Amino acid sequence: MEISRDKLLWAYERMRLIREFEDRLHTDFAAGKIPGFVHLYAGEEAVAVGLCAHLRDNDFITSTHRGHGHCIAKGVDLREMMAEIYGKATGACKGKGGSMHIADVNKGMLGANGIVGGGPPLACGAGLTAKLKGTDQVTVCFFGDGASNQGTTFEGLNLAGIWKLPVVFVCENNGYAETTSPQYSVAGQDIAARARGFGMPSIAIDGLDFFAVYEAAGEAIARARRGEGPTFIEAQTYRYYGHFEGDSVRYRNREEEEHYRSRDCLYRFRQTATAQGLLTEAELDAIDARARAAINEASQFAADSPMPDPAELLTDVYVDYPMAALWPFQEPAVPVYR
Amino acid sequence: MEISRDKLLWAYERMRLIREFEDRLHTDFAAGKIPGFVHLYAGEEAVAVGLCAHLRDNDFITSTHRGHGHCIAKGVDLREMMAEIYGKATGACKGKGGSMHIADVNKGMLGANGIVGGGPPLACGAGLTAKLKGTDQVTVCFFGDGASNQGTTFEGLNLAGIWKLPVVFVCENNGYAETTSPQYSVAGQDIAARARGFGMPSIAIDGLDFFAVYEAAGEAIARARRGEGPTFIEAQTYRYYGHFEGDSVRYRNREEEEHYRSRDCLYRFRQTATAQGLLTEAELDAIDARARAAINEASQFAADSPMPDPAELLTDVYVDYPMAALWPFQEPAVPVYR
Amino acid sequence: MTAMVEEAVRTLSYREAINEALRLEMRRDPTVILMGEDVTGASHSEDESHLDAWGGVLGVTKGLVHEFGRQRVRDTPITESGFVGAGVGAAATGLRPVVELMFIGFMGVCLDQIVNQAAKMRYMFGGKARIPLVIRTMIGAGFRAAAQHSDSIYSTFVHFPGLKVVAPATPADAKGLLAAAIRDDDPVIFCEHKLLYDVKGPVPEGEYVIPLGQAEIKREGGDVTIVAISRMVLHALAAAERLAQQGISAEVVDLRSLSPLDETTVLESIRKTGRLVVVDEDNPRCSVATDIATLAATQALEFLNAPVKLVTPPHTPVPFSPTLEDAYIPSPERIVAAARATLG
Amino acid sequence: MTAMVEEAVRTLSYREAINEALRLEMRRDPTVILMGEDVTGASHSEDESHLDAWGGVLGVTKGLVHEFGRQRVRDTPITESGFVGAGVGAAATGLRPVVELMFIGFMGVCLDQIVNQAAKMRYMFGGKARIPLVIRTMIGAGFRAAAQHSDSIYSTFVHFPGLKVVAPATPADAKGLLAAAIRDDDPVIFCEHKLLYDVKGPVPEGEYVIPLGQAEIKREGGDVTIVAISRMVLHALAAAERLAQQGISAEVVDLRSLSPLDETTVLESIRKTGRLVVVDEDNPRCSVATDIATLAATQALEFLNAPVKLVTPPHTPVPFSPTLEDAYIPSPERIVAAARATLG
Ligand SMILES: Cc1ncc(C[n+]2csc(CCOP(=O)(O)OP(=O)(O)O)c2C)c(N)n1
Ligand SMILES: Cc1ncc(C[n+]2csc(CCOP(=O)(O)OP(=O)(O)O)c2C)c(N)n1
Ligand SMILES: [Mg+2]
Ligand SMILES: [Mg+2]
Repeated sequence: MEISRDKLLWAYERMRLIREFEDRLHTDFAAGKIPGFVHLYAGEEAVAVGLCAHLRDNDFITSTHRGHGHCIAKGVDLREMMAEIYGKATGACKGKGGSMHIADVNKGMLGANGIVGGGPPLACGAGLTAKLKGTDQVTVCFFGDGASNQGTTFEGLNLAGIWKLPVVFVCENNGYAETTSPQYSVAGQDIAARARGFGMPSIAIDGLDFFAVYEAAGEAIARARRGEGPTFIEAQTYRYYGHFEGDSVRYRNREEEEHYRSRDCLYRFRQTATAQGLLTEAELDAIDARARAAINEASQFAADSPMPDPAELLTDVYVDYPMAALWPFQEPAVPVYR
Repeated sequence: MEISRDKLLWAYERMRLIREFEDRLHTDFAAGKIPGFVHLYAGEEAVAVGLCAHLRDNDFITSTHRGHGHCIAKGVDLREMMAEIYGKATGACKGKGGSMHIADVNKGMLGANGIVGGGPPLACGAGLTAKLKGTDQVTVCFFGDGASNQGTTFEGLNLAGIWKLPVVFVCENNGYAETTSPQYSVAGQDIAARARGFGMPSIAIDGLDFFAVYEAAGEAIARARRGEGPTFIEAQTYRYYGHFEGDSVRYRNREEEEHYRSRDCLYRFRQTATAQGLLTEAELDAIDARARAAINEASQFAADSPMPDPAELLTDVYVDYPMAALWPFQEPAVPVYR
Repeated sequence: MTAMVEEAVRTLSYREAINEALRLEMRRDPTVILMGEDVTGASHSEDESHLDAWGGVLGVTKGLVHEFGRQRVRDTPITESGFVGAGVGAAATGLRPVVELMFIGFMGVCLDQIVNQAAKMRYMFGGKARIPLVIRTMIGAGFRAAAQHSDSIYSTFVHFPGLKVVAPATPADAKGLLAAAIRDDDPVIFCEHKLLYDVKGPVPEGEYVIPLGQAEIKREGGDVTIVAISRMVLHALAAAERLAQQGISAEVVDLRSLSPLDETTVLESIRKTGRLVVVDEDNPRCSVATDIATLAATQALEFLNAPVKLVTPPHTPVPFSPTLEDAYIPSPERIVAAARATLG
Repeated sequence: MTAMVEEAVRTLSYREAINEALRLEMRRDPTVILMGEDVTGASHSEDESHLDAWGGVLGVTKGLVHEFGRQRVRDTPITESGFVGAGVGAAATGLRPVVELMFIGFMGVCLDQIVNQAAKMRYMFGGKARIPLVIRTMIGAGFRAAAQHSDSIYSTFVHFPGLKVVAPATPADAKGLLAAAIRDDDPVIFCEHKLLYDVKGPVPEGEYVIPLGQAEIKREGGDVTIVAISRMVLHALAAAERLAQQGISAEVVDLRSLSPLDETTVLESIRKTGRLVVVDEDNPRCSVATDIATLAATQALEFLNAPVKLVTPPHTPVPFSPTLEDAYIPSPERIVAAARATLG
């Protein structure tokens, strides 16, 4: 599959931004600077970027608890993301969502999701909107190997199948759901094969190879855009850090980790792109530096931003609702912040 | 597959009892004698009976809203069933459950179920009990083509698959879920093939042919009993009446109905059994007469039985719960019946 | 009664009123779509005679497919998480889906998409999403449909911030509130009582919208306030009639909107009468009934001349047998007795 | 305080107390099994060093697999309807499963198996089933875990007849109530507050069972009754301490069991003090808090000297940012203010 120089530069930059972003969070979490559950995407960059490389701003994606990579690949603002994860008022969700709920509907990013399997039905809905409005917008639905067992995922596959929805299902099989391997949890042990039972094209690919992802994604997304229905991609990948920050990762071996790290998607991208004379080391180095600067800047922005005003507690629940009813059975109606 | 004369006689009798039972309810409903939602199994008898022919009293089944046939095949008392459907105190559930919830846990019948897709997880639980207790009890999980799309069904298949549970999944594909055909609702259009994706043996069979069902069931149940895990059977069948009583059935044609009625499972059983000299017409006629008498008797029993005492409203909610808490915020505690 | 209801010139059943609201809103706004199991029927068939074979399990959406086609009146597989969630996703991206969850008792197979996705998205996203979704669903006992098809359990939805919940008692309210729900930019659970479908009443012609969040005094009175919901409003009115014959003047407040709750109308009535009876067909624990009693206890205590009375079903599932089910459902007799008890 | 708690000789964390109850009950009864996501961890691996890699997401079931093996301490796929439902089916057929629903906010992906199957089977079957199932689940805000992982929503379960619901506040109660829940023949939802796991307290050694359905007065007082649940009991006790310094004697009632509710203990306290504050971390509408207020309004009205006060979070999802989340959770300050308000 053809790929332009610009796209290649864009892709490498996105992947690098994700890596830097996640590495920074890893450090910051260890330093006690970040509250809550933080699930890092480092290692899996080629999947989000290989898919989103084919998407337009008005295409949609649904995501997971491990959503930073999807956000960055889809173009959510880095500073707003970082601020959100720090719980700041300037965050993408004003600090109300945090790492697990970053969203930017205007960018077609329909939300990270704390519920495993929460995304596939939503993706079908976005697909339905495109279909009924007669646009050629495509929705990419990211989810994990663990999520591949959730009933909602199967229901999503079925709906997209019968309604020929423009949805691409991307199972990021990173070998684990928390500590649990698909070897244990997936009956039949072949995630891509299960999707075929729903009558859609389905392939398993090396998710560490950007070019493989890019190619499979291109076909699947083009097919969806042509109105020919859904496709399933099982992207085999690996997460470098624990399930969430704080996980001591006692369920896999050092050798396994090293095996995967030695096939690092950024490293391989570099190898391929320079070996084939598509990009130069210097270009790539410049991107690395730019990415690092961008993350520094985002991080600084987050650090400098104020925490939300407590009164924000009561906004954004509804488009329209009586203020007093937001804290019922109180006299005066809203006791603390009004 | 070998089948004894006794088993044949038993099977024909069970099928005939189901047919007579359902025909009687059809008439009684039309006469306004039965309240509520009543879903009849007439036409599908060969499936329930072909499966249950291999089951012991301490094996389990889970069922559906269309559960009368499963109950009769598993040996639930006809009089108690009829009384239950009439809402009588002598019913299998004291009149509390009605047609959609007939159960007899002592007979291994874990309940008809008003929730489409409610059964598969329960069936896995019964299978788990057998597995952990080290018995060779088998659980048969009946559900419809409509239920085959429900997330819970896929989750059940997956659990049974990974844990090698002694569960046989039986999809009664009667061509409709209410008015909706699996041609519309099942992506991929091949229910049995979807189950194969979960790594279990799966076949589609002619569910109108008792002998075909009996054979497939025998293998599947023996496999489960040997501890080799689940099997999936798609039994293609047909329901003679509407989705529920009162349905005017405007979604299928007379020709289709006649096509299936001409392949009636009882009729074919008779043909085969007599043609092969296994049973005589006289024997079968005697069973028909006996079945009719049994249904008459059950019906009379139901008619003669009293309605439940209103005080029964408050019993059987819990094994143990304070009586006053069953009608909270009342002074005196339980206002009407105490 | 509101002035608008009095203007009504024709009579429709509750079923017809809902159907009319759907039709008018679908005409008005091409982004309004309907989804649910057999909302038309026989979607596999190209046989003309099969079109609209059902129009909903109890016929509420009948006829709409003829005007709006199968794209906008869309049958679904039995996969509630899938299609309710698709409704949420569609609402987030530009449609106004009206999704039918056949019976409210089926919430358990799709609750996450309603309470964790639809209800929370706007908040979690810092206000950057709108979910203009309506979920129509049937509530109520009395149909001899037993424990899994007779729940009222709207309290469960009221419990969740981010949702609005509506339960009309009359055909006019059904029409006006459904129109408002569809035009609303928040997710709304619209509860239809299956025993009301054949009840008739005056319904205004043409576009008719009743703002969400407003209770209505369905009968004025000065001695005791009876707050009721959905079909229980009819039982409350029947009880008020009998009380009147006994010289007791009961005021019947129809909540209509359960979230947001019209605290003002309820409190004003309690402050006027000094006595409160709450009638609710939902399970008694953690319910709208206890919310109303709590309103009184927190904000009208000094006006109460007698203990609050709740008239609810027991803390049991809904039984099948008619004798049991009839004992289960709050009756006008029990309401009369409760009202009389507040009068000492 | 009960005599039993005073007898305690050693200190355990809430987490350890739960772990001990599980261990003792599993020793006592071979039909008790545990199921849930990563309750041991790495079930695919035969590498010894991977065994018990997690022992539950926050380590509560740690160590049990060593004693009871992977058959009885069973990791599951992420398929809550599947394995919770399997728990129901197993309970109906002879096991006593303890199923872990990691966070209560995940109820939405499996509610049907809990409220329509487990809760109703006995009733629908005319008493011919027993469902000795325990569902352990984490509740509570304060973990900076945002809207989908911080719910308390036990009210939703209390709403459903057929379920019992328990929410211990102390390590001793956690141990005693979990043992009782496991021995109970009805389905019990056992709510563990994630911010209590590291809180320590005296816990009796050996078998220790606290009957379900009994509230406990955690502090006696005469001026105002503060009814609280789970972690809010600690906030109520802190508030009572401050109130004492201000010369106000508050009685703190820990409900412990939400269904059945110990109406007697609550009502006796209200009748004694004449003033009621209810502290609940769950959403305010249709909640256990409104149940308690309703108890007062229906059965202790004549004893109330002041309007009932509810101290709850707002009707919003749980926000992520610490400043917002801290404002969300009922604080000792708000409890003090509410108690003082009842004293005029
Ligand atoms: C419905 C639900 N069940 C359980 C969890 C807890 N949980 C969060 S992430 C996770 C593992 C997900 O695994 P996978 O889908 O493979 O995604 P990965 O973490 O590997 O990216 C689990 C069990 C949850 N958030 N939602
Ligand atoms: C969760 C749920 N959704 C919808 C329904 C309503 N309903 C009852 S039976 C039925 C059709 C079931 O079709 P199928 O599984 O094929 O069984 P059949 O009726 O053909 O035996 C539907 C939609 C239900 N009872 N439960
Ligand atoms: Mg994974
Ligand atoms: Mg069917």
